[in-house]
Amino acid sequence: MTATVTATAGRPARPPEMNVFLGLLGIALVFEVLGWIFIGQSFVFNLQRLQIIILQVSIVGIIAVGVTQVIITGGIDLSSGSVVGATAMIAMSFAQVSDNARAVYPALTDLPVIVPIAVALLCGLLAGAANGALIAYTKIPPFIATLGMMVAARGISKWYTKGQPVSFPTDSYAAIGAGLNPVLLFIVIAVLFHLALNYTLYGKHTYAIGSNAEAARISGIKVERHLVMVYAIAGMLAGTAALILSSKNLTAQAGMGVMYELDAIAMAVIGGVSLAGGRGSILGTALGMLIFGVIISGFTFLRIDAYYQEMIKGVIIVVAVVADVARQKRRARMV
Amino acid sequence: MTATVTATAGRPARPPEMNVFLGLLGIALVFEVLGWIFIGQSFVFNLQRLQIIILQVSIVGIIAVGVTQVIITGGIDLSSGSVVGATAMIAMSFAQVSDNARAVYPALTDLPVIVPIAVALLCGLLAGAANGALIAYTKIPPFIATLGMMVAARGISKWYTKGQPVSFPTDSYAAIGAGLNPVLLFIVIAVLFHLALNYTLYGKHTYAIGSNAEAARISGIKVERHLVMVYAIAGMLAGTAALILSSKNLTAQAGMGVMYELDAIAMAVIGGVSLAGGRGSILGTALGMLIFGVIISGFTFLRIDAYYQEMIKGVIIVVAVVADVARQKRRARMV
Amino acid sequence: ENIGVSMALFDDNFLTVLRNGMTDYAGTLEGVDVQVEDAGNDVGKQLDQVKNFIASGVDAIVVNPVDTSATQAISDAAAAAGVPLVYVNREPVNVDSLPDNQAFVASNEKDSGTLETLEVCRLLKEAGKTEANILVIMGELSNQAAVVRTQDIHDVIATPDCAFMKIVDQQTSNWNRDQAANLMTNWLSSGVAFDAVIANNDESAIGAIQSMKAAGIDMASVVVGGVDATQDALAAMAAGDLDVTVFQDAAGQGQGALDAALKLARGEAVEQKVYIPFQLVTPANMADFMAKN
Amino acid sequence: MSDIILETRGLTKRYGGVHALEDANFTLRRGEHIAVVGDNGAGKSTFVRQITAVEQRTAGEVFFDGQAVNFAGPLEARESGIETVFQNLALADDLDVPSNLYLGREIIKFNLGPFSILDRKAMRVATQKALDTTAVRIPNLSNPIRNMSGGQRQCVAIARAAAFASKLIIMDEPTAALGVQETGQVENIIRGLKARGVPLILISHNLRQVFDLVDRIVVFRRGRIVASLRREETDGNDIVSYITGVKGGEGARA
Amino acid sequence: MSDIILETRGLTKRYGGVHALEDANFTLRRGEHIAVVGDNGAGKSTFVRQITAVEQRTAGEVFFDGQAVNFAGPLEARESGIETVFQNLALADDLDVPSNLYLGREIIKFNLGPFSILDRKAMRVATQKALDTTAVRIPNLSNPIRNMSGGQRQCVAIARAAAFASKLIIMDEPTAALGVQETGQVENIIRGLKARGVPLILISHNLRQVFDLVDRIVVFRRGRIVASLRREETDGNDIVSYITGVKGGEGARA
Ligand SMILES: Nc1ncnc2c1ncn2[C@@H]1O[C@H](COP(=O)(O)OP(=O)(O)OP(=O)(O)O)[C@@H](O)[C@H]1O
Ligand SMILES: Nc1ncnc2c1ncn2[C@@H]1O[C@H](COP(=O)(O)OP(=O)(O)OP(=O)(O)O)[C@@H](O)[C@H]1O
Ligand SMILES: [Mg+2]
Ligand SMILES: [Mg+2]
Repeated sequence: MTATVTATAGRPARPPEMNVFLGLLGIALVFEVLGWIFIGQSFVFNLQRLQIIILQVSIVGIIAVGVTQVIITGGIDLSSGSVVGATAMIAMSFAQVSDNARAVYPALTDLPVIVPIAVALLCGLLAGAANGALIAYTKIPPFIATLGMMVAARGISKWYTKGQPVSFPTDSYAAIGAGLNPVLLFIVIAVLFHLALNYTLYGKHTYAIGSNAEAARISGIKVERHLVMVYAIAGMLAGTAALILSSKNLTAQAGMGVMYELDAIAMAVIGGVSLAGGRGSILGTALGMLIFGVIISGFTFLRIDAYYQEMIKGVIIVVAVVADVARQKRRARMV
Repeated sequence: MTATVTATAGRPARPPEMNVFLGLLGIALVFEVLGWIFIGQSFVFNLQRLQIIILQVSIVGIIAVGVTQVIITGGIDLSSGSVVGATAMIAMSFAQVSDNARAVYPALTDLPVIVPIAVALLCGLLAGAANGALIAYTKIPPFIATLGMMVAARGISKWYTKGQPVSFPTDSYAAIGAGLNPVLLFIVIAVLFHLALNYTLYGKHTYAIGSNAEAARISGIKVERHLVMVYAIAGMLAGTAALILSSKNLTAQAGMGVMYELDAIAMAVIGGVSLAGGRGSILGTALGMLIFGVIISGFTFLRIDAYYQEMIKGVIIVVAVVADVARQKRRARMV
Repeated sequence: ENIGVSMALFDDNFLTVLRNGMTDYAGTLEGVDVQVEDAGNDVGKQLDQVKNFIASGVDAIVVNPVDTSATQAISDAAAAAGVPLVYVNREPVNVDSLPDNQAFVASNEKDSGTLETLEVCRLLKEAGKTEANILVIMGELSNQAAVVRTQDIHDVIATPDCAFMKIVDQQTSNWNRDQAANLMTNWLSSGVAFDAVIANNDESAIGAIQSMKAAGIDMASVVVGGVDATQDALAAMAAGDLDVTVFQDAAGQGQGALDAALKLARGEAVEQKVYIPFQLVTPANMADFMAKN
Repeated sequence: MSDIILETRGLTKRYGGVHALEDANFTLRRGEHIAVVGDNGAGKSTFVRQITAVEQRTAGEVFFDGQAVNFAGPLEARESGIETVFQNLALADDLDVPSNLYLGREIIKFNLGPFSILDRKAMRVATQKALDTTAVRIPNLSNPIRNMSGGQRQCVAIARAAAFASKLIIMDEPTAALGVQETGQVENIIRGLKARGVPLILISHNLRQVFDLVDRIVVFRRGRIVASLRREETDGNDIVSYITGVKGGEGARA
Repeated sequence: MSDIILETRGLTKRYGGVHALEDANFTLRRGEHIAVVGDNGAGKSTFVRQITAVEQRTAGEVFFDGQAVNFAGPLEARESGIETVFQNLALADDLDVPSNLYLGREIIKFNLGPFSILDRKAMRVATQKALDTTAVRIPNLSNPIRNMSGGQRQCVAIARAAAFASKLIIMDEPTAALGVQETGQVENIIRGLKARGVPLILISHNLRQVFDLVDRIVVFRRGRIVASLRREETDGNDIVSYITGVKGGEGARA
């Protein structure tokens, strides 16, 4: 008599990213159909539109890549938008041309482009490392640490030039964010971090900490050091975003990046990253980002009254996550 | 032979609110000392200042009472500021005087004050209930549900009068938030909710859900219904805040309440409410609120340059929470 | 004297110039101490700031109102404490019932959008258009200046003279250059045909210009208007990209307001209503404004 | 009134491709105490989760007290009389012992709907009594559960189920974390339930305990019920051979 | 080299007013296997948490491998050779079995500092081997630990400790959640450790198991060590009387 083996290894479940991808297709389809009905043209089959769909979200997308890792560790980063603002101001002030009567540092104009790049990365890194150190060593909730940084960094950006915008960058600085460069940079960053999260020690430890920080610590992961690294990298990515944003717009202003943090978080969560930590992927976040891009372009495409757009956007954020949660629950329950 | 009983019942530990209170005293003391040094006058012993200290935070304080319960259930409410904005616009439009050329509803002017009050409470209640229902029944993270509501409600407030401010309320409406009324209303609300959280079923279930929602459900608590109630009450308190705010300022504006949600959350967390859920008190939140009030007034008192205020405020938020966390840890470890 | 100043918001380019005009001027005066607060575009916060000033015993208060319809409560608070008050830049709703020790130094926001749109209308006519499609880029929808300036556009188009202009779409950029640039690219990708872009502020106009240039559109064929006459805007005008902007003497307003506040504090008489007009800026007269904002 | 209090027919639960429970046919008579044994991952807890509606079953029927039931959740199961001690103790960590014991059925001093006033003193006194039956030593009832040892937590959960026992009690490895003395006490509680005629399903890895306490032993193996034996007609070695798969065929009716 | 691998002198831990551990004097020789028994809340887990520096002790000294040690945290304890299976299994719920087994000591294909490339295949193969020693049946190694039964989780934790055993292993109730077969396997693992000469501290409520496996039995009662007896010089009843307080005085040197 032998016992029957009924419990077989499960076939790999459909990855959650698939759901997000289907959601993206669905939303695009809706705009496509409405487009033919109301505007009489295609939404999707328009090269220029496809470009702007990605272009307009790729800067926040870069932030979202950093935020994704932070959320996977079980944390959150509310400071990224403000860090973008402060970093843009500071970096841009080292990228001004000499024939600008009001340069922030008249003695430091026409510097090689590497200077503002280094400044931006460093500023972002420092802000992120400060977040990480606070969270890791004082054990205060990430929500609070990064809220404090959010307020403080916005203060810095307003104080830096007493609110004056910083404009007139050198040509080489202006080239960073020109054309489709933001998209290319996003893709490079996303691929790098996809690899890092899936195939390296860095990724494994990031997921482990988000899943059970105590277990990770007992198992010998240097949780504190790792958290500082994760937040520092997220800050550096915010710095990168500031670089591209100010270059693309040829100006840096104290109000830059307001609300970017919430958009970035929403992108990640729509892409299936769990706010409880331990679960999520860069691929999901990228898809969440594209959903944002499609929505923004779709609104303008359909000439929806600006007054309705925010309401609809709020609803779409919620519906996207509701749909994802529902699908995952159904899958877990039945199959 | 009898075994020794060394494990005795612990004497009740110092409540965490005590720490917050000491923090409050400390901060006030710093301003007092600096005041005598730099300004040559007392910070604390100035009736007018004491009034404004409480007055300027009591409206956000009312929101914070609602947010405190939400956080105790393990949730968060990012929508309260936007709900304040939308509710203020809508309520105020039912409180306008008839000799106003630009009344939103020219046919509905000079209404009894109960109408706008009911409208405000209802609007807040509905927004909160929508949050709660989404969170309870679709199981999406509170962060996302209320983020969606935040965006949507801000959209509503901009759309409602296409951005036009709504002004010229009736005298009875204007009386609601006049003088020290906001403070009185805050005190009444805070006391009521202190009692509700500590001595009623409502409070017990709120803490239980935040502590272990699964256990609460299995134990027979109607978790979903309770969550809807908690968020609805939080929404209603935001509606109350909108009422007082618009009455106090004699106007309602689409941009009202921006960032109030973060201030309210910060007040609660500074007051010892745990973002993980299950722990915290209204008393703590009220103390956290006073810390905010003291800081804002102290900055103006010391004539600190506005450019530095935000930076310092960010730092203080963080330091307050760090200090609280550190003290609690030390207490747990040694005593 | 101690003067408390509550600004509507700090991260606004125009108001920054105004604020700096005020503080720079204070620096040249003996014994005048100016404390500037940021109301963060929050009417409630602004009222509280005024009360904080009163509690701290300032000699006079300058308010740049977040919302001109919220000034009644502010006037009441200052009047109750007997502290002189001066409104700056935005005309308060209670302008006709101000107490004796209150005054205002402001511009009429209605003028800005009207000047801008009229000039765009003129340029389009000059180019021989009999039908013109307009794209409107609004500022933040909850902001009063955005609401008024947008209304101005509609009002001008409603006049028979400019009725040949037709708004094909109006969207918001939240005052923001980046969002305006994205918005314009989205419009371009939809193939919207247009002859002019009217923006609520210069930043938005510049964003639209950048996108149009990236798409290879000849800027001579499009009329673009903004408001503020910022340095960036004047540079864009010099490059032939921006056709119209509107100047407001921000620094002058700041100075004027501070002067009025000081006089009130000393019990001297002041003119209660000082209107500072908006001025149209075109390539023809832009040189006059280069050093101003 | 039927003699059968609980019956399952073809109860099945799959998680993705994992067949955690397959076609379980199980019967429990009034007053009967049954033990469920089986290897780790055999599906015992899964079985309990389906009966108590913590999860929704994939297929099959459940009859309770003579009626086909389809509980929407554990609350309904409990309201119709099934008390359960779950394997992952369902306790609210931040609350103290009385609050946990009375969670969801608080004693009320003054009825105001959801805002009813709690009778904290009454709950405290009753809690002390309920705990005395388990002989667990908890120095301070007002300490949050978070700070209790594994055994102390377990005793709170068991005391809760026993105190509110009605039509059926299910215990999933109730003594796994308990010391010698507490285990003895829990076994006494179970004997008390037997005397009161309350039916019981006991999941346990401790065969000594199983043979001491129950009338019938049901063996799970790889998601299936492979044996259902009266205590008298079997012995430890026999049960072990079913558990390990040495004995046992296609499945048995429990 | 001293014969003693671990010694504690006057080890004490208080939580607020709760004296969880008082003046514990304990000695473990190289190669020796010791059982720690005692009622729930007697302080056994607390004792372990102090040795492994999961918490910081209130007072007392710990000597490990001949030196006074003052580990800053569990990581240091582990790095100096103490492997522990904690009572509340320290597993990362969202990760799969190999990731958990190798948590903190991943096998690396290519060293790039923190961005070193993982050798996932090697870890998978080694994991399967390590698990085979515990005889637990885990259908799919790539399933996250979250979906495993209590016993399966326990086996992963034990397999981890056994696989990396070095100077000392501590197991806090390792078989509490385990089935008959798996318990047997874990006991075999422990015998294997004995044969390899790896010293062990085993916390267990199962006296049968304790007498089967260890050389010496230390009894905790109410935070104190009340007895330390060689297996040959005692029996089950004797131990029970110490546990329950019938025997045992002011404390003993373990
Ligand atoms: N949520 C889930 N998703 C996927 N598989 C699951 C889930 N829950 C349980 N399983 C699997 O179902 C099988 C049965 O698990 P169950 O918890 O019922 O075992 P058990 O008999 O209670 O074991 P133990 O004695 O160890 O508690 C196991 O193989 C387990 O891995
Ligand atoms: N963090 C804490 N705060 C307060 N008291 C605690 C804390 N941790 C443990 N205790 C108390 O210390 C005592 C000893 O607990 P411990 O967990 O060491 O018991 P144990 O012997 O391991 O019991 P078990 O066999 O049930 O696991 C208990 O009375 C417990 O309530
Ligand atoms: Mg089980
Ligand atoms: Mg223990």
